[in-house]
Amino acid sequence: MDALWQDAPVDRGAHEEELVVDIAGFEGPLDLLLHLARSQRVDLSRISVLALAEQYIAFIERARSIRIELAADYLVMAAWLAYLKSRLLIPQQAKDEGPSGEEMASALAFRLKRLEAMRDAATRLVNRSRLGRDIFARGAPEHIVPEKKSGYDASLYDLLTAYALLRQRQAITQVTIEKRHVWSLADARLILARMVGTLDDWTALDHFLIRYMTSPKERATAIASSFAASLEMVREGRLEIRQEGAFAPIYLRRGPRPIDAAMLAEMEAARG
Amino acid sequence: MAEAQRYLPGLPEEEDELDEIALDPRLLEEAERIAEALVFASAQPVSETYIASRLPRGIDVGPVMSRLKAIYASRGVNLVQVADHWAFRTAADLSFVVQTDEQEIRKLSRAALEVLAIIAYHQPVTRAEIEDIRGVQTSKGTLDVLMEAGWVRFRGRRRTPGRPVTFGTTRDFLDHFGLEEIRDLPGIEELKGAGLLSGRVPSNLHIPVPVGEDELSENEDPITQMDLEELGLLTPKAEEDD
Amino acid sequence: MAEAQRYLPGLPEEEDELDEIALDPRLLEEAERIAEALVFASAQPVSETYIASRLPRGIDVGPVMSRLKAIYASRGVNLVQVADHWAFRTAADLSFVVQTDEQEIRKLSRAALEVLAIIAYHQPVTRAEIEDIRGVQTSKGTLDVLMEAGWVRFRGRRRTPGRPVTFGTTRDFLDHFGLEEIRDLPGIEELKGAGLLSGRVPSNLHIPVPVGEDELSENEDPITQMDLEELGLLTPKAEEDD
Repeated sequence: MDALWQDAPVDRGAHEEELVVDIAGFEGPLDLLLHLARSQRVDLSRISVLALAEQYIAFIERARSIRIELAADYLVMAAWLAYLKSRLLIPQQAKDEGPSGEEMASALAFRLKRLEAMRDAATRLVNRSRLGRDIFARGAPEHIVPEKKSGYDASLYDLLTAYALLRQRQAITQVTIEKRHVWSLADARLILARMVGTLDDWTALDHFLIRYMTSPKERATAIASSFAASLEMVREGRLEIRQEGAFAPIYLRRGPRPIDAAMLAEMEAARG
Repeated sequence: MAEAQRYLPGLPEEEDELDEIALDPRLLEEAERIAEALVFASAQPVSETYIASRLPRGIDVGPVMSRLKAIYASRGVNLVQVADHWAFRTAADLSFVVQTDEQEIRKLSRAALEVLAIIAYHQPVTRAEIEDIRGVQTSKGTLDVLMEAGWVRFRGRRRTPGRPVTFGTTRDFLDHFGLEEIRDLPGIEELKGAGLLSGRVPSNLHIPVPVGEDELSENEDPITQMDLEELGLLTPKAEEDD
Repeated sequence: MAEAQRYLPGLPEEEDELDEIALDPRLLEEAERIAEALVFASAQPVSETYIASRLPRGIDVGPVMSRLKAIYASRGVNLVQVADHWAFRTAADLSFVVQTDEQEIRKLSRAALEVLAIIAYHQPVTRAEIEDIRGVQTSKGTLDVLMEAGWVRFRGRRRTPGRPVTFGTTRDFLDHFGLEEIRDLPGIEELKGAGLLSGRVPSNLHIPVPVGEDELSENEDPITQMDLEELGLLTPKAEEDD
């Protein structure tokens, strides 16, 4: 039991120096992945996703080994990549209808390309000749063009701001309790739904889940919530669970009434 | 340019080269002067509809604006189109001489700029889609800043379950970045061609997006230590997976 | 006029008519463009000395300004000299076009914005309900302003004791704020997501989904002519609330 929770032996010294990248400098796991992909120095459409997944996982492992606090989303991505890696390495079984490792890899490559394209677009946009900096309007306008019929002006933004402030002002008297660092059942359910949604085969998902998604502080709540959520999902037929014996690994797979994309979207929307 | 010169005041006009409808050249000249005065006098872009409403009867606003645009194309002040509006702006190549130290331009954070680009290229776009592209949650205040700057607006709602609100850019955005229309965004055609704008990753290839803050939703209670102990009995035994 | 034509871009220049000093015509053209842009972008008339300081070396500011003045003399906008300063002004004969015969555009007060937002989200809503939400009395003037703007209208009467009048928004309201339908107003999640509401919203804060504008709800009666007359007479006590 305890073995699982033991952190990988801390190998300080040599490795610590290598980790020069400041995790806080990244805007999320995709940003980090893009950075790592660029270090492969090839066109994004020709990157090795397997190598990328390994690099990312190694990066996360090192960050953890020197006890850098990692935000949950970095760990979610690590779990997903570990799963992707296993799909890429193990030949696909004939009856397996889920997306192949290659399909998952190309989806990831697409996302990296798209993010990079948007980054470039942002740069090109901001470097255009801009009004008020490079291009100027009439400095001494002589009239205001009456665009509006009403004689009054207000933007939707003004309106919404006024409303939000008003409603918030009223609510200010409410007591708020300090936020606790917990995985809610809804969080756990959503994470499970995302990860199991596409699995046709038995997978010991708790490995990925526990290994990558939790910081030591969060482990108790993560286990409690995800286990409770998984039981609930089994009851609903969303999931199937198999365990060979007491303390054996727990295998999960898609249930007879799996969570489809629409339901997932709904859950995400509800989660905000 | 030839088109422009023809109606330039003070130049002799060749009668035989006029449009089929024999428009009084004086009337056309007058229309040009009016349009010019209207747009020149305003700092904000002026709608073509409004200009049209001020022109002499029987004059088509489109050709008038095209001629004016051509006349001013080579000058220090250009007539530019912003969506269906018109404005006079200093020529971009004169930026070095018109610039002063006082001009203050809003500095956007990298994240805000990225969100702005995504909204511009993908509009109408929902917040979930923005987050899907960036792979991170949009921090509070990012959209806020863009809306306050007047570059981004709520457009409407997507006709899908949940009817999520969509975002788009404004005319001020076009004006600020010197764009006539959204299709003028740099590289937008290539991006479209490469499938990077419309291409949504198939939903079954979903890559996790962060869950976000660890807040409890309204209908939940925090898990207590006691719950944990209770659940701890059920904790699956796990093995190292590598 | 002949003077002006000579330097108009795109027109052939006759070499032999140039000034004694054989200045590069491209340089002269550039000087004109710079002077033009400077005067255009300035909030105040620009001094000739300042313009001179910005022109390419060796160019005399006087002739440049005279030529520009001649070019613009017949146009809708004129370049005028005020003492030793230069400014663009709408041609005197066109002042009727530019004159703002239209009423001045006023900004809505904070109170009016709040009332408008409440009506938009909570319609059909009575005045008492508006006051309940705002926690202050609403002056008659505030509602009048919104009615005058054409954004708010009497919808009907609530079928409750006293039959209070209900308010709702108009088609013009939707047009002005760029909404297709009233349900397009962002909800609580979207306000939060856009950073307009802080994340720490109490769980009991409820933002209604606004209902369609045309049909009366079950507990509303239509407004009759008589009601309207009555309403006109009934001037509620007015107290400014801001």
